[in-house]
Amino acid sequence: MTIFRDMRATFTIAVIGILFMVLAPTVLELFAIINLTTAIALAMLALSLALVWGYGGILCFGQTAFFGVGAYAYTVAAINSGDAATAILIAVVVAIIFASVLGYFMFYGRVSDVYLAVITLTVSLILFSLIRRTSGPEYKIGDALLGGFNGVTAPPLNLPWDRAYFLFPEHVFYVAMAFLIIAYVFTAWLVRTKFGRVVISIKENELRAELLGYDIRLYKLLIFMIGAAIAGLGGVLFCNGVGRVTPDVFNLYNSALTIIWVIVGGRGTLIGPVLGAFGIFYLTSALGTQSTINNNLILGIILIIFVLAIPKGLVPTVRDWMIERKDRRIQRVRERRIRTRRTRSSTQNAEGAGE
Amino acid sequence: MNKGEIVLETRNLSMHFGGVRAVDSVNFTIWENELRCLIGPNGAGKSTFFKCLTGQIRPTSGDIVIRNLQVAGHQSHEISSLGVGIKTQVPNVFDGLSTEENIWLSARRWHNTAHANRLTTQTLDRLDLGGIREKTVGRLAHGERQWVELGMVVVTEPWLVLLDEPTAGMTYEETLRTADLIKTMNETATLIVVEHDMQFIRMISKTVTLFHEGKILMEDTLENISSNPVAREIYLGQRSNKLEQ
Amino acid sequence: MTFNKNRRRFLAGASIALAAPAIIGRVQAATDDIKFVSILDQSGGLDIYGKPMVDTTKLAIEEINADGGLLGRQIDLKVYDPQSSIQLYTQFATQAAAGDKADVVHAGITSASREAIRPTLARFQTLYFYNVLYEGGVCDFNCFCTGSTPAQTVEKLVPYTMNKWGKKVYVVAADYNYGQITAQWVQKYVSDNGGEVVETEFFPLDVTNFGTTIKKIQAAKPDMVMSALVGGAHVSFYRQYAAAGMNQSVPIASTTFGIGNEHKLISGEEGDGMICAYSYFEEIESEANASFTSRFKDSMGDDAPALNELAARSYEAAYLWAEAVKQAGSIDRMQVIEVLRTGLSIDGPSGTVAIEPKTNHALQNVYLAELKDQSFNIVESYEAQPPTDTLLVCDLVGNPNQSTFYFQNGLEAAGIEIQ
Amino acid sequence: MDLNLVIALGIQIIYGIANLTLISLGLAIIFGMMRVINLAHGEFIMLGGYTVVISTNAGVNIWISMLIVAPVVVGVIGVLVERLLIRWLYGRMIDTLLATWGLSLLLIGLVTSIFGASTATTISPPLGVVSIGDYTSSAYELLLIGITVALCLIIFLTLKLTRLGLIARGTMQNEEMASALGVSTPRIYMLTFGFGAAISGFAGGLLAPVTGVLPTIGVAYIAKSFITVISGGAVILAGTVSASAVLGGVNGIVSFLTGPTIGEVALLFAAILLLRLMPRGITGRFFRKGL
Repeated sequence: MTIFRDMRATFTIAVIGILFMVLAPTVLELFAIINLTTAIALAMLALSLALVWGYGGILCFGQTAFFGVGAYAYTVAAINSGDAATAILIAVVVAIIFASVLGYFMFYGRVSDVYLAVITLTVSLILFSLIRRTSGPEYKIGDALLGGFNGVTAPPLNLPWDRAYFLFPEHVFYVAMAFLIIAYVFTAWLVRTKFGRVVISIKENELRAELLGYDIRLYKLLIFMIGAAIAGLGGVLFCNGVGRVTPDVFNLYNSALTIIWVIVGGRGTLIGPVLGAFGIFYLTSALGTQSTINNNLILGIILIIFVLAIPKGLVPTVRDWMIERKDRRIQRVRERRIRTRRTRSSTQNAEGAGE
Repeated sequence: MNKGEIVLETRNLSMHFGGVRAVDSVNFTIWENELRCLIGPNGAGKSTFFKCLTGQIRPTSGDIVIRNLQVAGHQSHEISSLGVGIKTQVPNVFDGLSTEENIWLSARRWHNTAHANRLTTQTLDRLDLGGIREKTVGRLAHGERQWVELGMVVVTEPWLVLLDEPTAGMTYEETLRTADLIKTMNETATLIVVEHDMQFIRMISKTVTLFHEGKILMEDTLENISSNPVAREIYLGQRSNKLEQ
Repeated sequence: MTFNKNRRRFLAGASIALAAPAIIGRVQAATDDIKFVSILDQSGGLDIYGKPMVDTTKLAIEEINADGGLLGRQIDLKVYDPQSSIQLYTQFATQAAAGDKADVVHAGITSASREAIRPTLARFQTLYFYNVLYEGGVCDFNCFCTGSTPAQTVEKLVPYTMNKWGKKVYVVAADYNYGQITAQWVQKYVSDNGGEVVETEFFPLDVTNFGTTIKKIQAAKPDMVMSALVGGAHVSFYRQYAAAGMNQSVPIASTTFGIGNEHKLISGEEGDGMICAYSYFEEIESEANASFTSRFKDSMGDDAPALNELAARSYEAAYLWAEAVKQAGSIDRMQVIEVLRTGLSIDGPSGTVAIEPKTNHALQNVYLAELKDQSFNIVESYEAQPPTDTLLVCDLVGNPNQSTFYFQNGLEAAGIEIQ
Repeated sequence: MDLNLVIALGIQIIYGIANLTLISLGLAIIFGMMRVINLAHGEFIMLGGYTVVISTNAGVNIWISMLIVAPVVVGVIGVLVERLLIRWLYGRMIDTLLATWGLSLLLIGLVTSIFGASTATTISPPLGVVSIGDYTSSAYELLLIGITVALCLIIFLTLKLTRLGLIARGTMQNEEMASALGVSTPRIYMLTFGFGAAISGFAGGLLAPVTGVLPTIGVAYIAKSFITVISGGAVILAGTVSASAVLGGVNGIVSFLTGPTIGEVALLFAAILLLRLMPRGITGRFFRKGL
């Protein structure tokens, strides 16, 4: 199978991820580990959009809807069942179902492009408006009160075989990092399967894919649902990192931010948006520690410089640069070889002449 | 002449855009192993007709029957899935992918990976695309992109092929090769070709259907049509000399 | 609570991790300074509230430091800007508590932000001050809520204005927990005083067109409008209300107008006649306040924003804490809390502010003021008002081991009858 | 319900529609002609408001501030933005999302740094009150309806009669055509972006007397105008006006019947349904040949 050769870069990155997962808690302070969990959750959201948009060509402006739905579903399920494992499963399933309904509605209605962006954004904003209203006692699912704008406290992860044992922040970090690595390897594998290639072909040319006999609506729906599952899982990790879920996750700022991560990291790559999310997470956190200059101002300037200087996004730019360097090296080696050959042959000639 | 089985038939097929009747009650029939060219001046409705056949647009009324199956209003992929190969007017290829990947994606629709790989290699050889195998299709010349798309049709081994202006933008050399390819395909498949280029039609055609104002004006050999005064009238102006070529 | 056992285990884990900073290799900043962390929005939509609060906090800390600091040590003020994002609140609270090892955290504007960080600060046993007026109901041993609550402001404002204007009240409020619960308090106090709420309307925070509502108010013909609108977009309401000539016929009372210095945003003729209730107005005439406002203007220069309850209370809360540290003679959290809960009081620009030990809220003066030419004229003042709303549900003296927000889901859920 | 209330409400709903049109047109021009989704649109509106406040406080007549100074200043800012930022991104329209988002943050930050988090906007609607029976409306609101109609007319004539308009029409009919013809010269793009920004600034200036003028006020506009423009589809004027009519109408009626939050949600739902029924916006199906 060529899959292992194809995925060499993926596995390299996964190994780096595992090393980070093991080493980080011994190097970093506790608060950094706790906050990293939040960053990992956001990276998961970025990964899901990298798949859906970067590979599936679906400009989903409301990917946070699935992230938030996942977070809420986890919280509600965990409060009711007391078992985090079940709750995670429920969260992912709910996100998938939600995406299937919304996706069916859009793709089978042939909505695409910026029109689809607006529908998804609008769905997210509707959730934002509606959940904000749920502060009253009547908004109760089982034992869980939704809590309106203030949100709900998310029960921490516990062990499936010992529900009374709640995980420490370091352990939550391990779980989050493991999920991220698995999701990354899974998506990298997925885009190399036949399914993945068809999805990419749909992004390249919908009509052609359709004329080949592929039901593009179905493929889009499926990739959308897979993306939602990953985003939902990200939501689960997010409410574990923050300890709470609030309707904020659905607002315009966060919807736009998700798109920004993907652009910054580079569309058409999976690791790019993940790094984009981490990068912007650390940037906003670092900026928050100062208040001399307005933070919007600094962030705005950085993003503008970024888009002008690194237009293709982080990872594609680095990749191109590396390829170019490699090419140049090969070129140099070749030239040197030719040169040596030439000198050698001329010496040989000379020697021959001498003989 | 024994025409064999009917492969595709339309009955009273109409397509209206607002008040415009782009296709107006067209009754069209094609028999097995036939190669039929659709011609007509710009706006005659042949491209709209083609889009109805391929499911790109849903006709206003009427029937399209492919092998006894009513397909009017079906999605493109459903029609394609019957084993119909389709090539559109503008080259519709996956610009970001390589030639090989383009053809593989087409083959893989019908066959498992191993078989698809084999078919891809065969088709690349058959169409002489080996030289641009790894190249990104978006960077190829127009004619080459047309050939890649033809390759995507050929590799599926269709029994009915619908081609919309397959030689647009091709050099004379390429047009000749395309004519050969189409003839070869015709050995195992029925073909409908929408074309402007009279020279090309002359190379391949047996029967020609002339469209005019959304209707079929006549259906005959090219010689008979070219000598028909009404047909000449329709092609008046720039088109008239084309007919005479 | 089933959580208790696990929380203890969790805390144990957390403290083990805390006790082992040596592994990290990073030497904690060895300065002897006392760490005071402030987490308040300096950018984004909530900065209209956060900026003055940080300004006065800085002033208080500078003054205390200039006065020789506390226990002979200087105070190191660290300000985080959560950029109007709940997620950043949690992050910075974690960083302040577990990273900076803050001795006290003053933080939070919205209840959502407070609820997001309160558990974190409790978990890491970091003393917490919340200095914003809010809907009441927090009952947390570790958390001191110094802002005014509806029982202190709405309870005074409603009978005063109903007496003055009439008994039919139309309520407009921001559509989130604060607005919803405040509307319930208004409802309660209106009916307690024999009036009638003819209609209550809630607005999303980004609504800028209030035309339909103004027509509905005209149709309902109330005697007064009670507003709990919040944020920059909602300023539009007051302007459109005045533009339709309504400010001449149906006056507005509010417990939120002015807290983002809205009275400076709109013109005199648009705002004149509104009556608001807070525990502090810049216009209070007292020596303490005059000195405070002039010191503030000196430190800020020409850019000095108007002072409001949020700003003044942030300043006073810093002094409350400092006083507690002085009296405790230590920065140990439990000792400081014990001193605070003895009913510790200070005299600040708003008058005397004291901690009420059953609720960890503040006993404070409340003022009613009428707006005239972008300034408030104090019309009524009430001394040492207790937080009777929170007192209905909270008794930290009887049961100190609490960390609950009772009004999270409204008043009826907390067992308070509205009508 | 008495007749007067019906009339007063009717005017209010028309005002709501006009309001939505007003805040969306600038975005529609930039999107319709350049396929740039300008996430800094809300900040252009905000800048229009600030321009009016500052120039009025500096002694300029309020009408001149609103009708001339605001669109000119913001238009110039738009041209600058196009020259310094957007023009580097042609052919990479998705990247303009990032660039304009950055721009949006930058403008918020810049205005906050210069003028503070809240600004005194002591300008008032310069007109009185109109009475309909027991109901009163601001005469300024009626004027705004009139100005919006006039603005639509100006845009209509610009599209109909000028070279810029010709190209705009070409672009609206067929995205690729204009670029294939090579008419989309940099100058045209610059003018379009400037024109769109000027319209946004104009809207912001007109709304300044009836809304809060704050650095962060743009957030209140961007989502609604974005949704309106896209629901309208590719045709600038017909699209924006028809989408505003549908969405604003739904919002107004539902707001009156149930309250503002559900009114907002109804607006959003209406947009979703509309796009599902007409996947390329209203003008994807109707008024396709309109302006």
